This record gives sequence, C-alpha cells and structure tokens, in this order.
Amino acid sequence: MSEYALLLPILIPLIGVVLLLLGARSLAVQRAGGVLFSSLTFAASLYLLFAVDQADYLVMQMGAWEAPFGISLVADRFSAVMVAVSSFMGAAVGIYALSEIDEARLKKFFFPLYLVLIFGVNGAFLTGDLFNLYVWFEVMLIASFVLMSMGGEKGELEGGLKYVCLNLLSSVMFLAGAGIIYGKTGTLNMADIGQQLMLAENADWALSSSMLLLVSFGLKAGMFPFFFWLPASYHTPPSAVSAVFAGLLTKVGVYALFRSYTLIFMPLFPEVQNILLWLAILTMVTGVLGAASHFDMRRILSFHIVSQIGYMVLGLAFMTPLALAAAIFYLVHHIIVKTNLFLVSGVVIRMKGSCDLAKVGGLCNSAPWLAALFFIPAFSLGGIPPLSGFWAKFALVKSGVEIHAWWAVTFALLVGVLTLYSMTKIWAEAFWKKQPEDVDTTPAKPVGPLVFMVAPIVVLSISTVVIGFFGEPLFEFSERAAAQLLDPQSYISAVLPQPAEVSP
Amino acid sequence: MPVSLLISLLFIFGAALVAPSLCRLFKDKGGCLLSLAPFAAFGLLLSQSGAIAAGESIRYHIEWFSSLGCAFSLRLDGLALLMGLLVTGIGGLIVLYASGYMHGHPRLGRFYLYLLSFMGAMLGLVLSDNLIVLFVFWELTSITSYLLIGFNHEEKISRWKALMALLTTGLGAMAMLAGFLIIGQVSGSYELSEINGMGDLLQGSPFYTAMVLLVLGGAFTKSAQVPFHFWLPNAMAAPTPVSAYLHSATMVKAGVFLLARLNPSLGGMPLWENTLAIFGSVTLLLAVVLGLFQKDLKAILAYTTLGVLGLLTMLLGIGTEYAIKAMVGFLLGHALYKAALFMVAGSVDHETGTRDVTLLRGLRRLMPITAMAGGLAALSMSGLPPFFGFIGKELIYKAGVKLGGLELYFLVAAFVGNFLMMALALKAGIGPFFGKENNDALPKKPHEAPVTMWIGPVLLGVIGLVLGLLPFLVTDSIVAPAIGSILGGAIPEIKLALWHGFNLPLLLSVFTVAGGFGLFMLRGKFWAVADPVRAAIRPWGAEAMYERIFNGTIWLSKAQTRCLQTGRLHDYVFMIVAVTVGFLIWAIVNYGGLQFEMDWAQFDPIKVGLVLIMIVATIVAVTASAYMTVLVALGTVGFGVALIFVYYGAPDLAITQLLVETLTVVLFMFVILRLPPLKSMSSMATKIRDAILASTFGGLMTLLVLKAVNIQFDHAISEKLAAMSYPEAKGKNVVNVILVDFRALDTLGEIVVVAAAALGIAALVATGFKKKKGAAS
Amino acid sequence: MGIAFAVSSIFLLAALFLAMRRILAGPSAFDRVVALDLIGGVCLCLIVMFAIYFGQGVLLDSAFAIALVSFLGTVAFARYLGRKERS
Amino acid sequence: MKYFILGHAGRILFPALIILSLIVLYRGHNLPGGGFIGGLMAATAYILVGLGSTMQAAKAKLRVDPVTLLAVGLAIAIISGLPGMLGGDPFLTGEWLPTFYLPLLGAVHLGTPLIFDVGVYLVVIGFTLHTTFFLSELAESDTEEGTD
Amino acid sequence: MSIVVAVLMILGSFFAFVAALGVNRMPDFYMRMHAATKAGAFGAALMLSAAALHFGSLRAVITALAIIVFFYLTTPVAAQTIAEAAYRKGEKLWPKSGRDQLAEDEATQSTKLR
Amino acid sequence: MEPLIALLIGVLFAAGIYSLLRRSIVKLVIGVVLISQGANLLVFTSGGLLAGRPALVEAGATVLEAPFGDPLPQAMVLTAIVIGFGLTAFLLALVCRAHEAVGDDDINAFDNTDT
Amino acid sequence: MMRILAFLEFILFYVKEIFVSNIRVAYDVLTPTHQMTPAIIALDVSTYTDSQISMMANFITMTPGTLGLTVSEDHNKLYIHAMYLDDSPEVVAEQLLNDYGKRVKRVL
Ligand code: NA
Ligand code: NA
Repeated sequence: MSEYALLLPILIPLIGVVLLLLGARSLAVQRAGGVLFSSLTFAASLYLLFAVDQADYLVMQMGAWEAPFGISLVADRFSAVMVAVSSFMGAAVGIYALSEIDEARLKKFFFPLYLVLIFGVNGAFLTGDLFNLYVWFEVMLIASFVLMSMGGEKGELEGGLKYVCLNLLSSVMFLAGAGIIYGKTGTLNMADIGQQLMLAENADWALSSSMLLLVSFGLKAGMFPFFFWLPASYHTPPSAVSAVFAGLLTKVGVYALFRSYTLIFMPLFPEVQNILLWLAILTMVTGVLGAASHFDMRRILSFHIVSQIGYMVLGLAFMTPLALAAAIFYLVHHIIVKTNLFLVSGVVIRMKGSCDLAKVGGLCNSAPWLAALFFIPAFSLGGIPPLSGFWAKFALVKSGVEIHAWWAVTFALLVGVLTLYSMTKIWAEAFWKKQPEDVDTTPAKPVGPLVFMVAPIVVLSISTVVIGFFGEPLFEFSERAAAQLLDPQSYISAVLPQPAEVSP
Repeated sequence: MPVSLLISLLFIFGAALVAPSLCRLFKDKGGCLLSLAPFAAFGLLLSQSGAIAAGESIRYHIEWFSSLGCAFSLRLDGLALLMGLLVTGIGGLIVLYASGYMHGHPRLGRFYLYLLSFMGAMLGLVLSDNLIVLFVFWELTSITSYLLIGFNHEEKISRWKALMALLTTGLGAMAMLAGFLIIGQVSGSYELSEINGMGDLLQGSPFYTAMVLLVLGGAFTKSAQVPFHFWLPNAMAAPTPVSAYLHSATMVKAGVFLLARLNPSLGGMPLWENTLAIFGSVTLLLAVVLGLFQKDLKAILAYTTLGVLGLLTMLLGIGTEYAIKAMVGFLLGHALYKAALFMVAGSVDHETGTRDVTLLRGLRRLMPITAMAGGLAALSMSGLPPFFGFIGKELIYKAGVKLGGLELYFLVAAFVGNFLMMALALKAGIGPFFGKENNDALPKKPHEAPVTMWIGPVLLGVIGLVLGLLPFLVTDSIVAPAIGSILGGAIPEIKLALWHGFNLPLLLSVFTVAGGFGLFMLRGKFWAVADPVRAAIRPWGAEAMYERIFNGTIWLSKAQTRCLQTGRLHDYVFMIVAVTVGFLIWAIVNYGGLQFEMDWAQFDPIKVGLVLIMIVATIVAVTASAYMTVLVALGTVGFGVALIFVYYGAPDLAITQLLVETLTVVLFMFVILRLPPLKSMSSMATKIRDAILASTFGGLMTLLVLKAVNIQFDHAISEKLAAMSYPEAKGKNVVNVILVDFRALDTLGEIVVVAAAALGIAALVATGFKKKKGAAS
Repeated sequence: MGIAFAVSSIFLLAALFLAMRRILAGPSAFDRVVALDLIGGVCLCLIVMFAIYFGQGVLLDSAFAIALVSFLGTVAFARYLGRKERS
Repeated sequence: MKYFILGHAGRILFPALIILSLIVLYRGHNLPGGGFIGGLMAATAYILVGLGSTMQAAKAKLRVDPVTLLAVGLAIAIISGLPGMLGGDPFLTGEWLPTFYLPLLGAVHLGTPLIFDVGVYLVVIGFTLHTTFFLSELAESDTEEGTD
Repeated sequence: MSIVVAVLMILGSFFAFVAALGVNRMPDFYMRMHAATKAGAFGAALMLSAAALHFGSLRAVITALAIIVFFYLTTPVAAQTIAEAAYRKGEKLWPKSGRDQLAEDEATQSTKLR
Repeated sequence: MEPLIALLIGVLFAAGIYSLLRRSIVKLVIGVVLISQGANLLVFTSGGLLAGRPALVEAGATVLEAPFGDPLPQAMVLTAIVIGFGLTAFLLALVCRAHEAVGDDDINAFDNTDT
Repeated sequence: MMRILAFLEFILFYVKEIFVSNIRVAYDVLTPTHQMTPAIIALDVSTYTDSQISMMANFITMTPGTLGLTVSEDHNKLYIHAMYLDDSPEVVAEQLLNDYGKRVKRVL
C-alpha cells in the first residue's frame, strides 16, 4: 500500500487545483486552499520520503499496466528527497504568498497555478517514463510561464518572453531526443531504455539523442551556455514566484540530467564526462562573474543560481559515490537557501519598495532581525561554515580532490570566494550602508501581515543552520541515494518485471 | 577533563548569544558581566595546565559529519594551552576595556555578539584537533572579523576595508581547504594528532609541494605575510578594542599558529623552511620600514604587528630548537605588550579625539595611569630589561648567532627589524606621553580614562614586567609545552632568564636599543616626508594590486555580461543552437558515423510534390511580410502535415492536427490588429548567418531521422499494446486507448497544461489592454 | 484503377501547385484566403483518394475534419479581414 | 459588423456540431475521435456562433464559465482514476461495467476510461472557449465598441 | 463498379483542378471566388461519391453523404462571408464589369453596411 | 524509410530556428509553430512509417492484424500537438501583451531585464 | 407532405443546377478568353423571411454564374455578384427570384 505514497504528492496539488478553480470567487478560499494543499503535499512528501527510505524503491504502474507498457511512477531516494524538499519549499512559499500576492493576481488564479507548478515539479521527479517526463516538464513550464507573466508588468513580460521562447526551444529538443530514442529502442520506460543501452553491443547511436537531451535539460537547469533566459527573467515576478522558481525549476533540469546519465545513458557517460565537467566549470564561473557587476539583489541572486547549478553538475561529472552524494546534498541545501534568499528580497522590497542596492540601505539598523535572517542563507550560499553550504561545497571539493580533478577544484574554490563577495555586496549595501536619502523608498501597500512572510524565512533559516550543525543524517541519506544512482541495475530490477541480467 | 574544552567554548559562544539581551538589560555593565565568560574559560584552561606540563594532552571528541571524515575533536596541548590562555585572558581584558571604550554605544550588544563570537571562533581554532573543525573555526574568525572591522558600517571606507580583509583571507582559506583535503587524502585522516605522526608519509607524497603551498596560502593571508600584508593595516577601521584583540592575541596569530601546528608534519623540508623564513623576513623588514612613515597611532602599531608576524614566521622557518624557543617566547611577549599598547592607543584616541602622533605629546600629566601602562608596554616591546620582551629578543639573537653562511641574513634581518621596531614602540608608547604638552591642539580636552579602560593595559604591562623578572612562572608550565608541541617531540628542558652573561646576543641587544632610541629621536624627519613617500610607494604596493585585481574582476564581469547576457534573444538562440549543432556534429562524426540507408523507391511523384509544396509554404511562412500570407502558408503546412498523418494511417492525429492548426489561425486572427506589422529588422549578413546555422541544424535533424529509422527495432511494446487494446482495455482505437488508458497519465498532464494555458491567457488579457487605434475615444 | 489513381494524383497535385501559386501571387489577402480554402478542398480530395487507395473507410473521418476546419478558417479570416480600419 | 448569412449558418450548424462532437466523443474508443477531437469540435460550434454574431452571444449560449468547465473536466478525469484504487489497483486503472447490448449501438462497454475521456472533452472545450473569449475581446474592443 | 469509382475519382480531381485553374486564371477576385466555390465543392462531392461507392458499407455511405451535405451547407456561407468582407475592404471589381448596384445603393440611399 | 519526410522535418526545424532568430516578436510565434510541427513529425516518423494501416481493430475482430502503423508515437504526437496548441496560444497572448507593454516589436528592445 | 415533395423537387433542381454550373465554370476556366460581363445586382427580398433569404443566398452562390455578396441592413435586398449579365440587372434579378425564390418559399 505504501505505493500510494507515490501518488499523493501529485494528486493532492491537482485536487487543490480543481477545488480552487471551483471556489474561484472567494479570495479567502484561494488563500486558504493554496496554503492547505501545498502543506498537505509537503506532509505527503515526507511520508513518501520515509516510505522510500524503508523500501529502497517504490514503483507504481499507472493503470495497472505493467512496465514497460504503461507509465511507471518510480521513487528512489534521490527522487524522494527532491520531492520532499521541493514540497517543503512549496508549503513555505505558499504561506509567504499570503502576504505578497495581491488581489489582482489571486483573481487570476495565482494559487491554482501555483499548485499546478508543484504538481508538475513533483511529477517530473517521480515519473519513470521519458515521454511522461516531457509532459511534466510542460506542466511545469506553462505554470511557470503564467506565474511569471500574470502581473502583466513590463519587466515581467520582457523577461517572460525570452523565458518562454528558450524553454520552448528546450522542450522541442527534448521531444526530438525522446522521439529518436523511441525510434531506436521502441520503449519509453527509462529503466527499459537504460537496460537496452546496457545490453546493446554498440550504443553509440544514442549519443546524439543524449546530446539533444543534454542541451534541453541543460537549458532548463540554467547551465552554460544555455542559461541566458534565467538572469533575464527570474528577478521580474513577485518574490514568492521568483523564490519558488529559483528553488525548484532549474533543479528539475539538474534532476533530469542526473537521471539521464545515471540511468538512461549510463553506458554513454564516459563519452560525455568531459563535456559535463567543462560545462559545469564554465557554468560556475560565468554565473558568478555575471553576478559580480550587478547591483540588484534579485539579479545577483539569479546569476548565482546559474553558478550554483555548476557545482551540482560538477558532482555528476565526477560520478563518484561521494561526488553524487555531495551533489544531492548540494541540491537540498541550495533549494532551501536560494528560495530563502529570494523570500528575503521580497521582504526588502516590502520595506523599501525596491531591492536595487543603489536605493536600499540601513536595514541592519532598522531591521536587525532581517539582517540575521539574510545573513544565514547568504553566508551559507557563500560556503561559510558551519552552515549547510559549507558542507555541500566541502564534500564536493573533497570528491574532486579524490579524483584529482584539479581544475574543477580550483574553480569551485575560486567561485566560492566570488560568491562570498556577492553576498557581502548585498550585505554591505542593503544592510550596512546608510539609507540613501535622495531616493523614494515608499513601499507598496502591503497585502497581508508581515508575519506570513517572515515565518517561512525563519523556518528555512533554521533548516539551514540545522543542516549545518546536524547534517550528518542528511549526508548519509545522500550517500545512500548516491549509491542507488550508481546502481542502475537495481533500479531496473525494481521497475521491470523481468529485467535482463546485465553484466556490469 | 576533556569536556572542559567544550565547556570553555560554550562559555564564550553562550556569552555571545546572550550579549544583546544582556546589554539591553544592564547597559554598559553588561560588558563587565560578559567578561566573566572569557575569564572563566581562562580559568578552566589554566586548571588543565598541570596535566599539559606533565606532557599529557587532553582530547575531546564527538562524531560530526563522520561520513565526510570529519569529527568534532578538540585537543589541549602545550601550543593550544598557550594560545588558549592568550585568547581568553587578553579577550577578557578586552571585553572589559570595550565596556568603557564603547560606553553608551547604541549597538553595544551587537558589538559584544560579534566580539565574543570571534573570541569563541579563535578559541575553537586553537583547540581543534581536526583540520576540518579547524577550518570551520578559521572561517568563523574571518566572518566575525569581517563584521567587526566593518562595525562602523555607515562609512564606506569601513565596509571596503572589511571586505578587503574578508576576501584576502577568504581566498587564502580556499587554498588552505584544498591543502587540507590533500593532506587528508594522503594521510587518510583529518585528525591533527594523527597527521602529526605522519610527517614522513606526507613529505614523501608527490603532492607534498601542493599541500605546503596551499596551506601556506591560508596561513600567509591570515597572518598578513608579504604580499598579503596590506589588509592588516586597513583592518584598523575596526573599533580599537577589536584592533587590540585582533593584533595581539588572535586573528593574525591564527596563521602563525597553523604553521606551528603543522610544523611537525610538514616542517623540516627545505621548501617549508625556506619559504617561511624568506617570506617572514621580507615581511618583517618591509613592515618596520613602512611603519617609520606612519603618523597614525594605530597604524604604527599595526605595522609593528606585521613585523612581528614576519619575525615569528621567519623563526618558524629557521626551525631550530632555539628558533622555536625564541618564537614562543616572542609570541607570548608580543601578545602581552601589543594588546596593552593598542588599548592605550585606544584610550588616548578616546580621550583626545585624535590618533595623530604629530599632535600627541605630554599627556602623562593628564593621563598618568594610561601613560604608565603605555610606558611599561613600550619598554617591554623595545626589548629592554627587565621586561619579558627582552627575554624574547635575547632568544632571537641566540637563535640567530647559531646560524652560519647565507643564513646569517636572517640574523641581520632580525637585528634590523628589532631596532626599527623599538623605534616604533617608543613612538607609540612613549611619544604621546612625554615632551611638551600640546593640549590646545587636541580635538578634545583629555583626562584620565575610566578604570575599565586602564585596568587591562596596566595589568598586561605589569605581567610583562613580572614575567621578565620571574620567567620561571611560565617556563615549564606554558612555554616549554608549547615548544614541545611545535617541535613535535617531548617537552624540552628550557631555561628563561634575563641575564645570560656578556655575549654576542647581549651586544646585539645593546646596539638594538641604541639604534632604536636614535631612530625614535629622528621620528620627526620621517613624518615630514611620510605623505609623499607613502604616495610614491602606493601604486606598486600590494594594496594597489588588490584593487587592480578587484576592479579587474568587476571589469571582467561587465565584459562577460556584455558578451553573453546581451539582452538580445537572437544571440541567445544563436548560441544555444550553435552549441547544439556542435555537440550533434561531434556525436555523429565520432560515434555512429554518417552512413544511413536511402531507399530511392520512396520518391514517388505525389509525395515529392506534396513535400515540395510544404517546403515552399514553410519558406513563405518564414519570409513573407504580410500576416495573411504567413497565416495562409502556415495553414498550408498544417494541411500538409495532416495529409502525411492520414497517409501513414493516423486519422486521429490528422483530425487533431487540422482542428488545432485552424484554431491557432483563428486565435491569430483575433489579435492580428494588435500585432505590429511584420518587418525585417536584421541585416542581410545576419540573415545569411542565421540561415546557415538554421539549415545546419535542420540538416542534422534530417540526418538523425534518417539514422534513427535506419535500424528497425522490434515493435514489442506497440504490438503488445495493440494486442491488449480490445481484449483488456475494451477499445478498438489503439491510439485512443493509449491516451485514456495505457498512458492516461500523459493525458492528465496534458489537460492540466491546456487548463493552465487558458488561465494564463485570460490573466494576460485581463491585465487591461488599451483600446487600439480603431477605437475612437 | 491504377490509372485512375495516377490521373487523380496528377490533377490534385497540379491543383495544389496552382493554389500555392495564388498564395504566392496574391495580390490581396482575400485571394490567399480563397487559395487556402481551395487547398483545404484539394486536401479533402486527396484524403478521400488515400482512403480508397488503402481501402480504409475510417480515413473519411479526417475528410470531415477538413471540411469543418476549412470552413471555420475561411470564415474567421473573412470575419476579421473585413473589419474596417478607421484612422 | 454582422454577417447575415454567417450568423444564420452558425445557428443552424450549432446543434449539429454539438451532437456530432458527442458522437465523436463516444465512439473515440473504437474509431477515430475521442475527448480531444470531440472537445475541439464542440468548441468550434461555439466559435462559429461567435463569429456569426458576437462572442458575447457564444458566451451566453455556453451559460457556464469556461473555468468551471476546466475544473469539472479535471475533476472528472481525476475521479475516473479513483475507483480502481478502492480495489487496491493503481491510479487510473480502467474499471468496466459488464458489457451490454443496445439497439443501434451494439455491444456497449462502459468504463472509467470513457469517463476520463469525458473529462478531457470538457477541459478541451473549457480551454478553447476561455482562450477564444478572452482573445476575441481584444479583437472586438478594436472594432465594434470602438467604432461607435 | 470500379470503373464508376475510377471515373468519379478522375472527375472529382479534375474539378478540383478546374477550381485551382480558375483561381489562377480569372481576372478579378469575385470571379476567382466563383470558380473556387463551385468547382471545389463539386470536385469534393464527386470524390466522396466515389468513396461511398467503393466502400459500399452503410457507414461509408452515411459518412460520405454527411460530408457532402456539410460541404454544400458551409461552402456558400464561407464564400459569401469572404466575398462580403472583400467587398467591404474595397476589393476592386474587374474593370470590364458592369453596374455595381451595391455601390450605387450605398451612395444614393446611404444603405449602410453594418 | 521516408527520406522525404526526413527532409521535410529538417526544413521545418531550420525554418523554425530561423524564425526564432528574427527580431520581430511575432516571428517567434511562427518559429515555435513550425519547430513544433517539425518535432511532432519527427516523433511520428521515429516509430517507422507504414502507409495506410491505422491502428484500429477492424469491426468484428478483437485483435489488430499486423502490420499497422505504430500507435505509440501517434499517441505521443497527439499529446504533443495539444500541449503545443496550449503553449502557442499562450505565447501569442504573451507576444501581444508584451508588444503593448513594451511598446516595441523588436525583441532587441526587450533588454531591460538583462543588463 | 407538400413540403417534403417540394424539398425533393428542390434537391433535384439544385443538383441539376450544380451540374450545369460546374460545366459552365469548367468551360470558362479552360477556354482561353474571358467572355463575361460581371456586375453586382440587387434582388428585392423584402417579402422573404430571414431563413429564406439565407437559404436563397446559399442556393444562388452554388449555382451558375452567381455569388451572394451581402444583405442590406433592413433585410430587403440581397446583393449578388453575377458573372454573366446578359440583360439589364432588373431582368436578371427577376429571373433569379422566379427560379429560386419560388422554390425556397415552397420549402421553408
Ligand atoms: Na533555480
Ligand atoms: Na556561486
């Protein structure tokens, strides 16, 4: 019965969508439903996490059609932890949105669309089917397109248009890649594809389709040289939206890359390892350099998403148990921290009417509590121990040292310093510097009480600290998850009723 | 008792956490209360000294991120005890001092939070027995000192200097972390007590050079060795209690401490010794020479700190037992007098409103106690007997005269460094109090500092004197164990005394005193040229280099943004597609080849004709400049695709395609007046470039399709689906059965997509379009 | 029968080319719309021909779809092309 | 700006297209058709009405808010997946009533996949019409109201 | 039977061809409409009759008939709608055309077009 | 297999990419429409093409007689077409709205959020 | 009953007209010269119901040489485009109303 745990993180938000669409008129219903269903999803995701940790793999065949004929929902530890963390963000940002999302957006069905986004993200993490993954990506994309542009403001639309176009390009490449893979293997089940490629005497043909998927997922993940849409758009919508995008969306791309090269294209990994490695390095470097000259809090943070994605992909490129564990740990850490930073930026906007560092200042004295709440995620992102980011970076660099990947280690460390620079820039400008006098800082009329915005930030900050001090269980979990990733055969055995024996 | 190590740490961090509330409750008295925590820690550590002196070490260990090879282990040995006592003892006095110095400051609580966190981090650093834990505390000292240096953060210069310290030490720390990781990988452990026994293993490793250089990167930046020395004088931006603490007992000593810690495992090789000695000596000489040209009381002291750090590093590099003895002695002496001198300088600044030594003189009458403290400290620093400073200097010369050959250079360096340092000491500790009173030129009317502000310096000055007279108080209990830790062996027998008879070291001391006093008398000459000299050196200095690198990075960032993040979708698409094309070509050429089968029989006229028409329509759709032409062309393509679907037996698809295509056109028609006229904006060259790229991409897709269907796979799944369709899923239209049963989840996702799209379109339209040109209003 | 398919194919293909020519030549938007409408009709004929050729009656359903959409499309074009523009 | 003949044709074709769409929906499991195609056809019927007069008229003819259609359609699709779960089967498992025979229709299989298709049908109608109504507002605000 | 089917098919495609040719050869838009509307629908109807005969099944006959009826109901509507739209937008008549009573009425009686 | 269809797919992709590379924002919609057509055809083709054999069980029969056109890619394409429809419609509305909000139809003028 | 008979007669007439119409179109299209005298003429449909007007317009459109254009606002006039205006417009209009109008009125 624990298989139903797979279903809940998808079904709950979807039911929420339906009920909120039916309760369209009442804003109170919209608000209450948004929080209720995102919280329920979070609860369900925790259940899933525990169930998966017990059972190693949970598999459910949709429609009772056995794999590879029907669609499989599969959760290994990696999926489960991704679902759990993203649902956590979903719930936190849902509460935050109560006080940030204005009436106009609520009337345009903000919360149903928000739940669609969660639905899509969780679906993408849980599916075991390549084409179904495409569908989840599209669900996620359309929800994000709408959430990004629904305000109809100039910036949102400017950024949104690029976001939409490039992501559609990515979808097309995904579809093309998936089509070719189907053409060659006759199957869409990821475990089945993986098995066929392992059994094939020569799987070279799959390299070109794997390149299409690499570009597609890389684009969604915001990797170099595909990230352009991200800094152009992520800073434009309300912070609740930016935050959940920043935390979740690119991570789905990263997740898909991991799934691709640890399961679907496992045998091709050696061919692409160097590509992944250098793309990861360039992603780290270009992302962090992009941030260095920016002067708007959310723009800086957007570039750092790119840079941090590089670290995670680096873990994949190293492909050792420690590296993968580090990357998974990194994902969890980064989702929490980056979401939190965007949430903080929203509070800054609420207080000062802007998060342009040239216009904002003096927060350290006027809102010391906010300073503390910014300090924790910011310096965690900067890798300051003993916050979560330190351990993430440490584990990753350690894995790099172990395989003597000196260039990667060098850049990872240098980028760490520049990350710290960016965080101190925000700190120094927004919090330390005096409030510039000649700028208008009349904040917009607040939508709801500040406490709804602060409470999630507090919770996420506490999580960051707790992971920093007591993160060992999480890291051990990541190690177990990484071990699963490195053992595709057991994934295949869990999914397919009659897996072929593959000699490693 | 091992847990006492943890408790001493908790005292201080606990005090840090309660500091803000305590200061709110008790105002300035809060500082006095808070000073109890470091003193308690001091007592706790001191209570362990017996065991340490007996050659034991105390180790506390709990699991912490053990899967990363880390553990929270603390260890108290001789070196840790010495440093720990300095950190907590001087720390306590500083806390006390700050309560007077920061009297009435609105952010006193926050100041104590930072200061005590810093103290805790420093104590943790010296107590760690695990490289990673050490690194954790190391970074904590960086970040807390960042907060402290930038404490007066309304001023831009403070923020800039705080950042400078953070980035410089942070960069070093990254190198150090890499070094630690390599050490850990080679030795298989991060536990210092284990690593210290593996000197041979590490030194025999091919990565030895890398690990030494990387670790030195951390130590040199932290301890401000040339060429990373520039941040330290700039750290003066911090409130004076912080400077006093940072410079005497803590932060800057961390680097030297690290070198001493790793000396047993990494030391002894020429690379280690030469690098340390040379960089140390250069730092020493540079610091003292630059110090001569300083007019700011704190800056003078800062340069002497730099000098001392150089000297200590140099001694460590020389590495003989004498040198280590000298180093430990000097380290202890320096901590005592430097803290005192900074506090005195702070008091003078506090009471007179200036730190300009050209203005300050004759204060001894108005500030007698402070003057006394300053005098004691300055004399100790000058290395005059009977102060402890003298013992330290004698040890240095003793170590120096044992050297021979080229190494005598180090003796010369030590000598020059010492007498210049004496001159600086007199400038800072004696100059302001003697000579003719100059009170009218001072911004404030000076009077004696409050008791909290003089108790610390006086105490430290007195201790310097007492230890000079009675060195045995610390010889066996503290100094010798520390030397033992650094040398990595048993605790040596040592004897500290003021008088060793007439010998070369004594002669050198005499010359030092004479030279130092002479220079002190000439101080006005240096000040006269100070500004032009500093201005002349600056462009070639390390600080200018730092600024250049900093600005260069920002420039690089801007250049990169200009190149990559151009804001033009065209560039983005071009880049993405070009890279995809590159990847595909690479994949196809290297893996799989270009061969595919071509069945010419497939080219029957009607298909050729149809495809030809579709290609023409496609080209028209892309190139036409009138909407109707484009839409009609798109419609034609849509009809064509539908025909293909029909031809290949997909009626469902064909119908859907037709309906969708037409509805798309209908939707287009709704907004057509809202859309701008289609015009060509790119230059011909751009168009050609784009066309080439697009065609290459298209060609590759063609090739992939040809190759994809080259090998016929077995249709096992489709066949099974077709076989199950009617008997098991009760449907004869297999495609529909797939959609609503076999793969219903896809369909569920898909209807969510269209539902969301509908909401999105409504949301966009509902944002309030203006009425268009047709509208008469 | 084979000849019939061949002749039909040629006629229909020629019709498509001619319609395409009108699309290219215009001159007015209405001409293009009419040409598209005609392409719809010709495609309907082609679909019916395919249905006969393959002996698949179900393909006729697609012919209905063409009839429906080519009507809808033309009407939509007409409806919005006919709007008067005032300045 | 009304087109006399078009308006008239819209009114006549409307019921025919709706009935046709229902037929297409029902037989989709066995012949070309199904929820999508049926839904698009039904939407086409409303759009034709709208083109013949105004979209307001089509909206009035629809009576329900398209958003409600979206919600109800999604709800039906979800609910159709649930019965199997009561029996311990996974989500979206097809559950069928016993086959029975009706004059004209022959063997009738009724099951949850058909209900699912009904959900699809409603969502597609909802989507197409919601989109059409909103986008056509742009078109109509340009002309009708604007020119008077 | 198959001869009839073949003839109907050829005729059907022939009229489709005629429609396309007419669309290219006729001198003004309205006359092109004449050709396209009449011949296009007729060609399709013939084709569909061929199919109905070929398959012979009730389903096929009903389908073909339904499509023919639908086609003949919708084609004139579409044709008139587009012709009216074209006229309103001022699509020119062939210069050799005779009277234009619509224009006359519009001018004299101010018959307003909606 | 079908070299002609492969060629057509290539042309559709090329034209779509070329359109996406244009500066007029409306061309983006056109590009997306074309490129989606290309991708749909590609998926359709990938199953291997078989003329005139729909995957429909004959009246009276219970199993589908081989050979038949692969139904799985057909279902995928159908899904992709509908998704593409939704996205294209949204993109159209977005382009329209963005054109009005930014007041320009040159995508190069949409650079305020980047730099 | 009469209606049904009328309807059948109408269908037959319609089919005949369609055949004639298409042969004429084919002839015109295929022969080299254009021998038409097109014009736009008005039919007086003031006595017809809306349905009858609509039906007649469709009818006229699908039969030889005529194409419905529009209906006046007051529904009194149906304007058609005629390809072969051999007589004066009034005569042609009369003819058309006689041929088609009667039948339409009988059916509806
Ligand atoms: Na992200
Ligand atoms: Na970063």
